[in-house]
Amino acid sequence: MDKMPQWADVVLIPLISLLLAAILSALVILAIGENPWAAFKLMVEGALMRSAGWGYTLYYATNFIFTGLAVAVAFHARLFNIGGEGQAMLGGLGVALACLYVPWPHWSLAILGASVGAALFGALWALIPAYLQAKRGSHIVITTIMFNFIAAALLNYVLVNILRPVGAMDPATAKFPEATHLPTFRDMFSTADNIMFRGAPANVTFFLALAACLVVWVLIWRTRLGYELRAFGHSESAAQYAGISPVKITVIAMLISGALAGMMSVNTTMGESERLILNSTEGAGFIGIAVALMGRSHPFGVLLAALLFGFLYQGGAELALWTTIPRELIVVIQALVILFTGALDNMVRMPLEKLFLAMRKGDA
Amino acid sequence: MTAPAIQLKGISKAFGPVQANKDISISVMPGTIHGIIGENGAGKSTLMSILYGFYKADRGEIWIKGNKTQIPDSQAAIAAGIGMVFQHFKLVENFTVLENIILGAEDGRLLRPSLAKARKELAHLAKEYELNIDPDALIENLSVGHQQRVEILKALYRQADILILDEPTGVLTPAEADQLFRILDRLREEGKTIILITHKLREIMDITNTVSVMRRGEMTATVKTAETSPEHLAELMVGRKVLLRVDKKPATPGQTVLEVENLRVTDDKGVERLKGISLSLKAGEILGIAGVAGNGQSELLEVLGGFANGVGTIRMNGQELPLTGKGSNGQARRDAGIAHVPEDRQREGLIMEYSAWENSVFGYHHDPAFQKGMLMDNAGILDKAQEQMDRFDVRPPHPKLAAKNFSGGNQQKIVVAREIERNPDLLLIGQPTRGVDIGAIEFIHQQIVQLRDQGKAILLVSVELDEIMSLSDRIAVMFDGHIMGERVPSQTDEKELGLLMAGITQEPTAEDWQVVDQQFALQEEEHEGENNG
Amino acid sequence: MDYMTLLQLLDSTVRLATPLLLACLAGLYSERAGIFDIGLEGKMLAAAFFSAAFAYTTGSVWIGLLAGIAASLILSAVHGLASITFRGNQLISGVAINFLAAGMTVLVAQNWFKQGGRTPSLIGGARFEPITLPFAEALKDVPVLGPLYYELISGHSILVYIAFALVPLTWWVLFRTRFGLRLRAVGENPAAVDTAGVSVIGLRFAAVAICGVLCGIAGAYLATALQAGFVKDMTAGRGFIALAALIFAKWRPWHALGACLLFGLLQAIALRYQNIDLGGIVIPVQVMDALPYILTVVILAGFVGKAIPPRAGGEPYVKER
Amino acid sequence: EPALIFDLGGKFDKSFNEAAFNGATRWAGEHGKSFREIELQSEAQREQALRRFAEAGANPIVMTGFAFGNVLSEVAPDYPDTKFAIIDMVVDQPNVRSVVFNEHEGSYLVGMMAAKASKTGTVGFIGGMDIPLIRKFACGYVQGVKAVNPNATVIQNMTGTTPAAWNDPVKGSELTKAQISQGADVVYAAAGGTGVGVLQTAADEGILSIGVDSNQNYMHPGKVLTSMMKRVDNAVYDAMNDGDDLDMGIYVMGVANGGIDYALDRHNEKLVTIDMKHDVNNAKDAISAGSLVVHDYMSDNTCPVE
Ligand SMILES: Nc1ncnc2c1ncn2[C@@H]1O[C@H](COP(=O)(O)OP(=O)(O)OP(=O)(O)O)[C@@H](O)[C@H]1O
Ligand SMILES: Nc1ncnc2c1ncn2[C@@H]1O[C@H](COP(=O)(O)OP(=O)(O)OP(=O)(O)O)[C@@H](O)[C@H]1O
Ligand SMILES: [Mg+2]
Ligand SMILES: [Mg+2]
Repeated sequence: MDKMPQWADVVLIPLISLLLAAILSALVILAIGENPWAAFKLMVEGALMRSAGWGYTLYYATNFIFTGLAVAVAFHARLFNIGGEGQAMLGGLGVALACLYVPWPHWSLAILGASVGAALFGALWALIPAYLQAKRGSHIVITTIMFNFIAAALLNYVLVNILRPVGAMDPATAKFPEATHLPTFRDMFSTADNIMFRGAPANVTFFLALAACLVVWVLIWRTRLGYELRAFGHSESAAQYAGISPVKITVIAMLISGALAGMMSVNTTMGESERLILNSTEGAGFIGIAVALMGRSHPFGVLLAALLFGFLYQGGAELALWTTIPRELIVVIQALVILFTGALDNMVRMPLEKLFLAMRKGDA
Repeated sequence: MTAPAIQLKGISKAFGPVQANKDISISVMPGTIHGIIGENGAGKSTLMSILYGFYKADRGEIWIKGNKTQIPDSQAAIAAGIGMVFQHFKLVENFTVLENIILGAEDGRLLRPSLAKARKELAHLAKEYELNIDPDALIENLSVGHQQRVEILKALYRQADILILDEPTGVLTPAEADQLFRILDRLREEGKTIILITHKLREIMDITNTVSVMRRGEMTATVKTAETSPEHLAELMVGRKVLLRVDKKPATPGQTVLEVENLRVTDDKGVERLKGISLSLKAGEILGIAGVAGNGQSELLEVLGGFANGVGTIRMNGQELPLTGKGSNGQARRDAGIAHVPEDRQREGLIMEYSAWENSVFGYHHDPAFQKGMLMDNAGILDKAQEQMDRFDVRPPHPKLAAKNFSGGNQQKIVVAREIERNPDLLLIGQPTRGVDIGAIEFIHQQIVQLRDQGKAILLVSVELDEIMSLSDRIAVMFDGHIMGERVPSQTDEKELGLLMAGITQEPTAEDWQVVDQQFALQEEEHEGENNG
Repeated sequence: MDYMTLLQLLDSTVRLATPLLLACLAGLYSERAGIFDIGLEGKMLAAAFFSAAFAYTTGSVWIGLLAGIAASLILSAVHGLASITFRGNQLISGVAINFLAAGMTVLVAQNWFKQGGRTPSLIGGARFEPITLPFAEALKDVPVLGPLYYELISGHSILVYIAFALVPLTWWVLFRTRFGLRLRAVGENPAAVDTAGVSVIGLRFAAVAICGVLCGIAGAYLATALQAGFVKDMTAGRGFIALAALIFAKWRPWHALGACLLFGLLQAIALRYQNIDLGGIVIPVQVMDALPYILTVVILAGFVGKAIPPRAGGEPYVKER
Repeated sequence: EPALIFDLGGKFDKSFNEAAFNGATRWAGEHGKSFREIELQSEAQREQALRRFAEAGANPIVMTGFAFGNVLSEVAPDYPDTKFAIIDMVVDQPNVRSVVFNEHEGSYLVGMMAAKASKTGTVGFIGGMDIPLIRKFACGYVQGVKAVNPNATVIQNMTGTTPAAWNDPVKGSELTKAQISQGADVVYAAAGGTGVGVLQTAADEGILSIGVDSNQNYMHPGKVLTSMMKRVDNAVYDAMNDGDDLDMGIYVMGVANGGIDYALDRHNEKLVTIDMKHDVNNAKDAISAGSLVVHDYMSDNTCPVE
């Protein structure tokens, strides 16, 4: 028996929480002397009312879907993977190597190859922390934090000293060959007389991300592996009773997690910059933690949370473009959204539950 | 006339939509032991937790010693002289006994003086009530029986004169239970008031002065113990006649199913827990393993179930099973035809967050029967689970409900159903009825006997000597990692088993008998009582 | 390596370890009480800004310190509200606090000082100055011990000494006082504390508040002792390293000191020996930069066993669902 | 209305971006006009900002940082009527003005001054991250030092490998202290916000420091030897001033045309001796005249001196 109807739990509560976050954000905007309503309109118009705006929103969302899923998968096995950032960096290296050194005939093959490269490198970077956790009990939170730093150093070395074309100022690889360039939304959805998604970086990788959501959903809730993964996450002692090997599950969960984080770089590196740059992850690995937690580690929730963050990123860019509101305001708004929808949700739920219970009693 | 020690008036409590207590009133006189019985989930624990200030009642009044008393939290309950031993102990596992005792009842800001004082007081209490315990032992290293002593000491240390015990004997050995009852007797004589929740009617008949019966959140009856009988109470509780004794035909053992030779197990602390066990088990018989908890029974189940490593030989239907390495896990054992109802259903047998249907294949999720291509056949599993729950009378029969939302008895039924449904050659079953109400006990016992009658081998581990005696075809007694001997139930008695359980095999000396006499004094009296009555 | 170099290296270790140690002990109180806190970083950052801002405006570093502590306490209160009162997810709350601090500090700094999310440089009494311990000058020339005392032990700001003193103090509080007993108990089994008649919520809020105070000192140390002002994001991930140190230390005070000193030492070494020349092959600077992190993993895997967190950690205390 | 796009470091980095901001503000103030601006938050916004400003009719659009190079070469052809100016990078498009700086020349000059001011013969360099641009700074600096004192030691350190490396004054401080303990008595910081810590610690410990990009002498009067000035402000000012008449092509800003210089003002006049000023100005003249060529690390990815 539930305390309140399901729709209230999944729709009403998040909406009220968002509203609260919005109200507080508005107060902050007021405090710095700007008009919150205008700011809000600007964000919505810039992010959701134009195809190009959507093109950016979905581009960012694609990143967050991958890193969010990565954190979510590990979470199901009760592993806290804070290493998404490093795994995504390595994933970028995989993409770069695949794109630069394999003569792909067509982008459709290239994206497969690059995805494999990204997943492989990302998974590899998660393997050592996973193995150490499983075999030596080394806490995965520490090791993945450390591996983020190590990844940054590695990437820095590789880009500056090995992959950078001679004479180039940028610590970045050469541009990837034409054949690996991914179709953007503009390429896909524009008609002769109606150009859509002009200039926006959203590209086919978005569909890859949607597919990843589906695959993760199937994996977690429809396969034996997912069943074992969740069982292990809920109770290690019971998992052992059932004959589930902790070592195997830990390693597999982290490999999948690392692979997903790595695949984010297909979007940034192959889809957007078309070369590997030093700063390609931009903290998306950390946003992934918030996205996964807010999405309650469910692929569909991750998708929604990623879209929300994509909106905040793009809406924030619009604010920065047309107003003098500092970019940090967006960080504050993000914080408030995370806080209210993710951590303070019970503040809304508790009174609502009472309300629904009272209503039910009234009916009865 | 003296005022009642406790008087509850019109207590109601709802957990969300669940009405756990409905308008409950009772009163308990000082210097008496009052029993409360009822099915799993009837609301017994809730009612007592309200009295102890753990939950807050929605409505109702509490009167202590004739005064209306507000009990908003446990602090107030303690101040009113109430102590409670919860069903699930409230101890800090990695604290010492002493630390647990003083927690919340320290004398000052610094620990040292409090600890010193408690140590003295503890020594005193120990002497007075035979509650011996090492004050510096860590809780996690103590047996459940000793942990319970700590809980009782906690209450006594706080000078409680009203003591609530929620299913105290569910986890105790008979000897421990008897000792507990001696202590309770003592306390009653001192004028203290005791409320005792239990599923064991014998205990009610033995020790209480009055008894209340709860059903579905309501108090359905309160009677004087002297004026009732177990059968009557059972009927009040469940609402139908309950068979209190196991009804079974003699066994017809077939081929040998399980052979264990010289089995040894060392735990992760390096202590040898099984010291060379040999036994064999035939199809169609129940081998009961008796013993005081902690003498290797758990390890025996674990190593046979494949989740502890060992050395020695295990043969299943003539096939030798690996005891270490890759081939030694729960999965492999299930493939070899061994099903296993673990001792601890919540930690091992179930994923508490999983729904009942997901739990209905736990451990067997690899079985091709539950697969559909690369995916799990969730719809099929759900259907089967529903059918299984109906057949095993799991209440409520909702397969989509999470395991944690079922009562202990029904959780146990889910596990038993899952393991029996597999039609195994061998069923390992540990503490099958721990904390389960009599209705469910009856049902689970029937299932076990039925499985035997279908020609399956069953290895039963239980600390309930009653259960062992009434279910087993043969009884092996374990002590300190050894099997002390085997007996046939019809040719032994609790006294002899008690000797073996204490590790005494040779012709008993007078001293040995004294030990056993002490252990079973209470039970003896009770048997006589039954004979007379 | 000569003796002076060693002393300088250790001196650097002490400076680098101090903010870690303060944050680590802060986390220790909170997590021992069962409230996980990945918001150490954010609290430190907020404290760094507000301590610098108030020290600058008032000219008194002590007022700055108080302001830093107050700012950190406010974030603690948010964390407490979310994770204790409303039983929210402690990780999410921590993440939110990190974001909030990162954004708010710059926003407010820009609003107040218009220097691009920075405070003006602190001078004079607005900064914590190094303290020269008694006789340091006089004993400077005593062989071996003199330099040790003068270089390493003397000459730090008061906050360093406070931080180190907090280690035994924390140990004493946790293991020798009633408050410590209850605090540890509430992180292991809150129901035991509750049924013993002690308020779980009160204890947890107290722990979270102590965590706030210590993070406040850590942030103030960064901005007003090590530096002379606030720069955006100046905590640079130290909160996370402190968290790693806490796990490394298995939630024990003396071990926390060891872990933080180790991290400090590894960093000091990496900073000092960046360009090691191995007979013609110069080790890339990136290797040295990553070295502390690599060594941490090696030490963790090789010598430190499994870290078991407080058993009730991360879980809100729920009696009725 | 012109527009200015700052690189990821943000406009108040106390050096490069801030110089650009100052140039734009100066222009706006002098002409009573306004300009649009944006601080980027992510890589993908580079293109977005360019296009949005171009579409909104901003002209010219000025951007700071080599990282815009790639994007601009793609965007510029789409807006042939818009004029762009990029700083620190060459983009070969008909509607782009590329302004590049000879930072190595300026670093050379301050390197000379460092060597002259140093009593120990050991000077330091602290870079933000090991990337080509910073190596370019370092290489010019070392050449300058060695030109004055061939036996001098230059200790080179990089702060880190994550973006935090540009905003970690605490680490900047520690590096400075480490360099001091190795004998350095002048340090040159090219490390963004990290440099704040370097300059602070140098001042606290009583050694000299050298600022970068903007004139940072004022931050610790009498303690900052000089600053290597990269007149990004002038470049931005000029670009905005030229407006529609913006000339395209490559502008190399060096010592010769005043685009690169060392800072001399009331805050450091006591530190710069007559002799120092004389030699440095001679070098400036020689560089301007072409008789002294400072090796550019970027030309062949190597540095002739260590
Ligand atoms: N903490 C709780 N939150 C929500 N519901 C609860 C809680 N505790 C008990 N309940 C509900 O109240 C009812 C009564 O539970 P209670 O624990 O009092 O039963 P009980 O009689 O003690 O059972 P048992 O014999 O198994 O111990 C249960 O059916 C359960 O649904
Ligand atoms: N916190 C809770 N929320 C919801 N239901 C609860 C809660 N605690 C207990 N229950 C329910 O209350 C009933 C009895 O709970 P209780 O804890 O007494 O378990 P139990 O049946 O006695 O199990 P066991 O025999 O293993 O102790 C069960 O239905 C259980 O699921
Ligand atoms: Mg109960
Ligand atoms: Mg029970």
